[in-house]
Amino acid sequence: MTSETAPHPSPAPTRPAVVNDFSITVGTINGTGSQTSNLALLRALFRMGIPVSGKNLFPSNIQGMPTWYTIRVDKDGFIARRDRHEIVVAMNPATVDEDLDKVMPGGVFLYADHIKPRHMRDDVVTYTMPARKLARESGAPPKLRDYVANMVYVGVLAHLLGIDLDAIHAALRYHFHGKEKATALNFGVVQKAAEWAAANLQKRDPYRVEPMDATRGMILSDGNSALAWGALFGGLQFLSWYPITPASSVAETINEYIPKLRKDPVTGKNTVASIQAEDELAAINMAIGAGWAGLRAMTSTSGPGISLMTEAVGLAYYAEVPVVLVDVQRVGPSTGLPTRTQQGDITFVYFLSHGDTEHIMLFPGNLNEAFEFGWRSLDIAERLQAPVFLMMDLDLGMNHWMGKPFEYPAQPMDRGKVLWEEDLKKWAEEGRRWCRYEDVDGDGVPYRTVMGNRYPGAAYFTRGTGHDECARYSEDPEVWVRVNQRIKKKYREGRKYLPKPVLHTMEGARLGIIAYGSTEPAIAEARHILQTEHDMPSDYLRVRAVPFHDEVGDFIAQHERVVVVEANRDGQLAQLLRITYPEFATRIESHSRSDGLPLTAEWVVSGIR
Amino acid sequence: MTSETAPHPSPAPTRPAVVNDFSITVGTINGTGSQTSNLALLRALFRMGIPVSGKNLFPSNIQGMPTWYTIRVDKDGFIARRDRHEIVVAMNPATVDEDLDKVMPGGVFLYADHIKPRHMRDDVVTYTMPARKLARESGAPPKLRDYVANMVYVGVLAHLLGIDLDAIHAALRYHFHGKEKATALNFGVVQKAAEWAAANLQKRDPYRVEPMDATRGMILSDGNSALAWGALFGGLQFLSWYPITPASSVAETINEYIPKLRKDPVTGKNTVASIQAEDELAAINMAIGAGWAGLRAMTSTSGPGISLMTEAVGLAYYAEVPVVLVDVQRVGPSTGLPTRTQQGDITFVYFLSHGDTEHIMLFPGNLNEAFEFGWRSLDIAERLQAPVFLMMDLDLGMNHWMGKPFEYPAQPMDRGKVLWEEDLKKWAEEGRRWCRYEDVDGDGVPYRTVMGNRYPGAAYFTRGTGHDECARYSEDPEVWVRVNQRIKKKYREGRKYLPKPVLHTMEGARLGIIAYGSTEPAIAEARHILQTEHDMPSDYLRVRAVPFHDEVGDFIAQHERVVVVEANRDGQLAQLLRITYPEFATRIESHSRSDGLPLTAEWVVSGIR
Amino acid sequence: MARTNAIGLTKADYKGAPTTLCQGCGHNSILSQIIASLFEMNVRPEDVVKFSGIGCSSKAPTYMLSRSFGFNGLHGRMPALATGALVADRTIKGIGMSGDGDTASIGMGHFKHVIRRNVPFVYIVANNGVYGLTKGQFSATADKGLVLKRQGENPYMPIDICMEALASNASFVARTFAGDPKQVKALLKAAFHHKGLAVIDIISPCVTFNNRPDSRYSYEWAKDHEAALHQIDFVPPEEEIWLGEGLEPGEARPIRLHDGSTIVLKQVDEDYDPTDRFGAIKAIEESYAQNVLLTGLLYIDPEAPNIYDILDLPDEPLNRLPEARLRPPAEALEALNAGLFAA
Amino acid sequence: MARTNAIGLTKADYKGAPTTLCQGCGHNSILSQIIASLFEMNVRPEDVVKFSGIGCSSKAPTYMLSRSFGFNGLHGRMPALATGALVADRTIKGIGMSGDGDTASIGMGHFKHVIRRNVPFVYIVANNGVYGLTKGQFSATADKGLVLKRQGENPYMPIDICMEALASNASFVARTFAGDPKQVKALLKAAFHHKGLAVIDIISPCVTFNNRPDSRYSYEWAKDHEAALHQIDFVPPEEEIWLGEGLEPGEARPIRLHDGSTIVLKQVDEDYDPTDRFGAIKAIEESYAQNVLLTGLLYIDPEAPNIYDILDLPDEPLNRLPEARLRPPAEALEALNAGLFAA
Ligand SMILES: Cc1ncc(C[n+]2csc(CCOP(=O)(O)OP(=O)(O)O)c2C)c(N)n1
Ligand SMILES: Cc1ncc(C[n+]2csc(CCOP(=O)(O)OP(=O)(O)O)c2C)c(N)n1
Ligand code: SF4
Ligand code: SF4
Ligand SMILES: [Mg+2]
Ligand SMILES: [Mg+2]
Repeated sequence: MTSETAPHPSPAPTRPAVVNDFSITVGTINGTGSQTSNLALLRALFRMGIPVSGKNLFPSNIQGMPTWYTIRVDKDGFIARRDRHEIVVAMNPATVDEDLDKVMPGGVFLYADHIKPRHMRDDVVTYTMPARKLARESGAPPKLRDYVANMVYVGVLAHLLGIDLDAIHAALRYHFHGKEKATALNFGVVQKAAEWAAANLQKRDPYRVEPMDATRGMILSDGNSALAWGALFGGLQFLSWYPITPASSVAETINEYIPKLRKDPVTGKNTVASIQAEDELAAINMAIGAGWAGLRAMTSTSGPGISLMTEAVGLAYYAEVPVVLVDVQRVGPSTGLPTRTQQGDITFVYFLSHGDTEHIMLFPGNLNEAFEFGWRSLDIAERLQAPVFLMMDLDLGMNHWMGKPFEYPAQPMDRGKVLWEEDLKKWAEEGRRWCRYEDVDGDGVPYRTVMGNRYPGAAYFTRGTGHDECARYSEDPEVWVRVNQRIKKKYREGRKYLPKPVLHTMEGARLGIIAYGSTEPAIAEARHILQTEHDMPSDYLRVRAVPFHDEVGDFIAQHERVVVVEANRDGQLAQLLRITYPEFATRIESHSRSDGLPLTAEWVVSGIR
Repeated sequence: MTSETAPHPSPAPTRPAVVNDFSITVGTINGTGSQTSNLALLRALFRMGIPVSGKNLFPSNIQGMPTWYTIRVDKDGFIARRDRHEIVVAMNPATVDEDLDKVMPGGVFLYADHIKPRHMRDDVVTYTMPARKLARESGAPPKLRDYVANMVYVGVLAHLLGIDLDAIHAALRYHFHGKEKATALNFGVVQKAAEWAAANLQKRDPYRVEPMDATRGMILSDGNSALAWGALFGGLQFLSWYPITPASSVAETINEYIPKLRKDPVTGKNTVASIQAEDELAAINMAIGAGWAGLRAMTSTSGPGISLMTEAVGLAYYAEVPVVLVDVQRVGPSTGLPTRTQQGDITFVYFLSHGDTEHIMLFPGNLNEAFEFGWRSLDIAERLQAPVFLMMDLDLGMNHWMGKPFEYPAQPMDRGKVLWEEDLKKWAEEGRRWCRYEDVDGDGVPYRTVMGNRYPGAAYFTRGTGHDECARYSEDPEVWVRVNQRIKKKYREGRKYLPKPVLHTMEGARLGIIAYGSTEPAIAEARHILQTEHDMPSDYLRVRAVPFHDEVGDFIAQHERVVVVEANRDGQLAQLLRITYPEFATRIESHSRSDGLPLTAEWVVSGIR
Repeated sequence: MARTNAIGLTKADYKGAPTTLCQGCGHNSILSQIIASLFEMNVRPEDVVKFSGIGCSSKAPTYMLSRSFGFNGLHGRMPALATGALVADRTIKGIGMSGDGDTASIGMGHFKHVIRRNVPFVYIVANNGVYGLTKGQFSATADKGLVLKRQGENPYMPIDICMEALASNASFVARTFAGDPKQVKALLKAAFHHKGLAVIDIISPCVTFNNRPDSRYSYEWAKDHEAALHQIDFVPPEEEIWLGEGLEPGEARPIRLHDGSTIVLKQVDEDYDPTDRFGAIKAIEESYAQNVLLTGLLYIDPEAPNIYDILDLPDEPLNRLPEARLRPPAEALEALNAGLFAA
Repeated sequence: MARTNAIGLTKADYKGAPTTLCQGCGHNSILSQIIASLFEMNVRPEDVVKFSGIGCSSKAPTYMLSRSFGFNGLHGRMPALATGALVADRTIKGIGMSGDGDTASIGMGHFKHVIRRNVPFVYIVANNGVYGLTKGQFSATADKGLVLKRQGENPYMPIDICMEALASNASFVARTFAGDPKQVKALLKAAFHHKGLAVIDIISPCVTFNNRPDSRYSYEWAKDHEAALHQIDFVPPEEEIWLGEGLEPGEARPIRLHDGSTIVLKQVDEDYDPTDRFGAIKAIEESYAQNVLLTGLLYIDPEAPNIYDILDLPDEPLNRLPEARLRPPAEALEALNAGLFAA
């Protein structure tokens, strides 16, 4: 790297252009509205047709603490988090030095001129910008100055990188729900900043963007919203929740959209009952009451909330009550890192509650699956009369992802084996006896009636204590064995209702990779690197549900080496795989890490090559 | 079987005598004091030097429901539960018919004459007894008649089987804490009943007892009491609890014995603080507060309570707070069978709480280990600064077992790495810096100070959120990884403080059996049967702690076939073994069953031979 | 032949499995009165749903109304369970049965919050000052100074269920005594017709663990110290209010409920206004000072909005709405997609 | 040079890590007053321990008293955590900091039961009517009808922390307002010296999510509507009580605490007796009717037995007892064994 002498030392501008292939990280102070600026950048790049992702690294705090936002721009569509930061923007005096250290050699460091870095680096290109001055000149009221100051870096980057100002304008208009005044104020600053940059900065770095056609027909959203909408289209009827990061926005989005999507076409009333509970114990017990009474019921929370729901989940398991539990995973154990991501609740949830249990988990891997599993989980819960865990995580739930427009549910609602008055009447006419927990069809799933069914004999008494096939109290040892073995069978047979794993193959692969959930982009990129740089083609099975389909065992059987990649400390899915497939236990290799950040492709590769 | 004609058809009395080798089952109504009669029988047999066990099969109810008590008498010392009932006593009109069905062919059926069986069997010896009449004649006040009526079968059996009346007298005196009046009243009935039997019954069955010398120096007690005493001798300082079957008697025994054992020799005040909490959430959080503040802290509960403690256990794990959780397991999931036994919380507890965790479990296998682990668990918790689960079960906890007199703790209390004022002073003089979570010794266990230490710098702030080695709040990814890997190391290295597995070998064994906890007697008997009847000598490793010692892996490595026997549906310990030893996953066979009853040797054999 | 009510049912139609509670347990008397009140009110068992937590009291629902749906849930969580279920069908009326352990210890938070939500069901606390099912530990309502076998002396002040309900703005608060079946029945009827949550604290002696005459929860003490605020009559919507022979209007206070039925309080203390929340608190305070067991309808707000008002649900049972009313049409999804930020 | 107190410490000795709460957050003012009160009372930070649950309010203890032990526990469980810890050392005084979400929702049961146990610590509810840390959802103390961004309108009646404390027989109940630092400080001092649990409900505005002037939890509303019951002075044990210049004895009410210190209430409403629990309830009721924020020491029972009395523990710290006083001697085990049923 050569370096100039003035005004800031920086590398020669003669390097070849780097187009649509870098990351921008912005360091700001939370509570200063930087999210607006960052989303404006993200959306504008996306609008330009370039694959992007945006990840917010925020503190467990409301105002005044450092926060970072990283946008990855990648022409090949690899949008996992990276540890490399080509372009770093510093808006926070408290972190300017560490922000500077973050820039990769040859990268760009852009900072506001009211900030004074303690040192300088001669291996990066440095620009300063008069953020406060331009904010002052914007005419924004003093209260909003910090906010609009963040628009300055948007404008400067627009100029430096070549981001389309119209796209930024569109992004802002979207952000402000079409409100002209706010849009104009902010866009004015962006424009001014871009003009200022054109007049005052000499481009000395190689990074720029160019329009592409790689995002056409796609949308940008976050996983929690997608899930919320999916649930509303799934006919959700009952939601109970207690606020917790990173799950709150599931419930808040549902609440926001009930008036828009779920006014009864007949009466104009709400067809979803949503209750903010006093705690998670209440939330799950309410949801169980609702599920039992025939409502499509859901509760949304994160790890600490699941922990509190433990006892009730055992009740739902054994009394066979349909209910969906959304677990937007954050870093545990304990309160841990409430604003960071992890796939850390897998073994915990699988064995949740005292006594013998094994639970159903669904792992959406992208925005569209978050939507789909949002409705499908309700079907599965009612079909199998069981608690179903929708295992989200903070990364998928709260960050912005690209996706296809959401697809209308492919099939009518599956309400499972519910008998109403007319059904019981028919059974009676056919001389069939109904008992709540009888395995009539041999699939382990009994028929149920729900509260309100007035047919003679429809009512039964539900309990978490021992009961026989006719729901009568029983302490009989044989009854206990029979009922619990039947439940076990229900879970085994019920796998067919769960989303199958997704297989991606490569020519000549002997290596198998198993992963799940939000690590999808890191795996995709890692496989590319393994193939192109290490000559290691791989097959990849993305697991989407536990208990495992037979395809998972087949996949392991077919590969000499199987690496299970996950974002937790202990290799939790690998543990479940070893239990399920003891015959392959030794070929299951675990590659796992939990540091609160989404996995990077580099790290995935490091454990495999 | 031949049969007589009158008065009751029954087998010929010419069969050879069966001495000290049968089971007696008594069917009564709960709330009628039959426990006194049953214990009198049990203790008298034990006093005669004959190996015995007594198991109470009681309903989840206070009064009026059927309850059974089974005493096994076995000259060879095999005292596991059996499905065979040689002698059945019926005192409950509601169950007389099923009680009669229970008697093995050739066995004895003894019933009170106010009870009318609907049918009779000609393959059993039947006797009736005038229980009510004798009770009436006893002079007992009407309120106590039902109670003393139960003494009648004690006297009749004493005559029929040859039970020493002095031994019964001693048993009653013990039961009534030496109270002469109660002893005399009850013993009077026993005597009268024995006399009546001598005068009126002709012995037609082969069963009898003879004094032996197999119990000399032994005591009879229940596991919960043993544990309670062990904890008190372990220097327990804090107990929080919430009533729940079958754990309540742990706390109630501790409370009863605080005045006897734990008055401060200096001040005469209590040195244990015992609090009945408002629920299990409070109980565990209190115990964590106490453990954190330097008290030897314990909370006792059963499965539903552990479920409610889930969140707090994660806090104790990650904030590294010593605390002992006693889990007297009953049948789950959910409320399940509250008065039946199970080893069903193994995988659940191991993975308890969201995020990456792995917990320490101790499995006492008999009375003396219940006592020993009662004190040792406090040492381990403080040594490893971690939650420790003392995995009891209803069978060991509430039933009567033979044992050796309790042994005084073999070593001084291990308070672990606690630094008081003088310690910190010394560190300071040596120029050593203390930080709460620093791995000074390379064993993963940091040093801690406790509340009240006034030395400058002794205080630190504890939290369940991310923290660094000096207990400072941290969201740094590397810090998270470092701290959690260090904790993992602590658990790995800490295994040396846990009770080692116990190995029993047999000449020429190729079969290995792994089991734990209260199944000990069934395994011992099963091994005997396997060897003598099936020519299958076996080695037996009784696991006493998780995480596993290396000896467990070695044992598996050394045996071609390893059967893991346990009292749950899913083979939970086998699952943990497969995770820990993937290289042997296929040779680990699981033989498990959960029906609420203690395992029988026959059933154990059935899955192995 | 057994007597039938106006809808042709006999009392047997309201029965459940045979009780397994102790003979003489107060909970059994409560069960009888629930059965009697529903029978007399001509309520179809099919229109009732039962909930409970864990305890002897919570086992009780098994022993009544076998033609009704029921859910015996978890210890302390009955209020939450009932809330979720009752939302499913507004045409069903709920009876929740809990104990003092279930409500005043582990369930305290839910008790407070179901009160805030005013979920329309009859919340019975079968209050015996003790944990029956776990064999006799102190509950949070036990008298200070009470001595129980194996437990020693209770050092804590008791929780008063009615006081707690009033503090949190309950819309119906009553106290009664299992040994006063007439009053229990009348209050149950009133509670059953109340628009919101009706809390009834029923002193229900545990004959096995807490029935010594010095205990406030014993039959003897309660009988000797009961002080009824009034005599209560319940008049269904279709009947005319009849204030009783020779009764001056001022001597009886009618309270009209949301569904047109009426509670008539007779022999009332002139000063006592059961719609005055603060007056109710005062009366409880004074009852302790006077060492009496104050019973009757302590407080009622017949019009407080209930959870159905708040959630704005259709009048029909939510659990019977067909897919067409639950799943928005394809156009709604198109609109949603169109509203997202697209490339 | 910074001013030192009688034990030679400066205010800085009472500080913690720099606050990360929002500028203007009421919780910051509370922190300042805790620091000031301990400084002025000459309490060594080493003799204090801090507890909290989860929330912005519960994060606050990090920002004071870095020389004190502290434990930031789980959401809603602070009372239980503090109970367990405080038993370990009677010579340490506890300060528990909680929020309205932490106490009135998830922690309601523990709040009630720590009151019953009368565990001696200062229980501060930093009450802002909202969930701050999770970004602005309604808490159980939020005004009915309050409209918040993204949350809509709150349909539920609020929980009143002081009313709840009184209903459950708390021995010290006060309400104050973070915008009235003098009163906050005086109440903190009194609470610190109280023998049992001292509940202080401090209205502590959340400037980010619930500070609109129409909210009872805003600075503006609270300032405009504060009605102080009295002026409070705290007099430590060693000082003489001085009733103030020209003050008639009847105009001031001294309340003697268990340790010899005294609370002096001045400018008192003649009729208001802070040792009359029922009067306190009445005053709260009336404050709502009058639409004022009633502040001051609402109720105190200076002599109610605390948990140390109840548990009968040694006066020395339990956590410093040596093995010889914890492990019974070998003879005790022999006696135990001898008492068992032996063969
Ligand atoms: C989570 C949990 N903890 C403890 C128990 C044990 N338990 C069963 S009933 C009961 C107390 C019931 O007391 P109360 O509600 O007063 O009912 P009562 O039996 O007196 O009618 C307890 C603690 C349980 N079932 N679940
Ligand atoms: C078990 C659990 N549930 C939910 C949360 C999320 N949570 C964190 S703070 C908080 C609310 C705090 O509100 P409050 O106590 O009023 O404190 P404030 O922030 O308003 O001061 C919640 C629900 C959590 N940490 N743990
Ligand atoms: S133990 Fe008490 S509460 Fe339980 S059934 Fe018997 S009398 Fe009733
Ligand atoms: S969000 Fe509200 S409660 Fe939290 S720190 Fe900011 S102002 Fe305070
Ligand atoms: Mg009770
Ligand atoms: Mg708050």
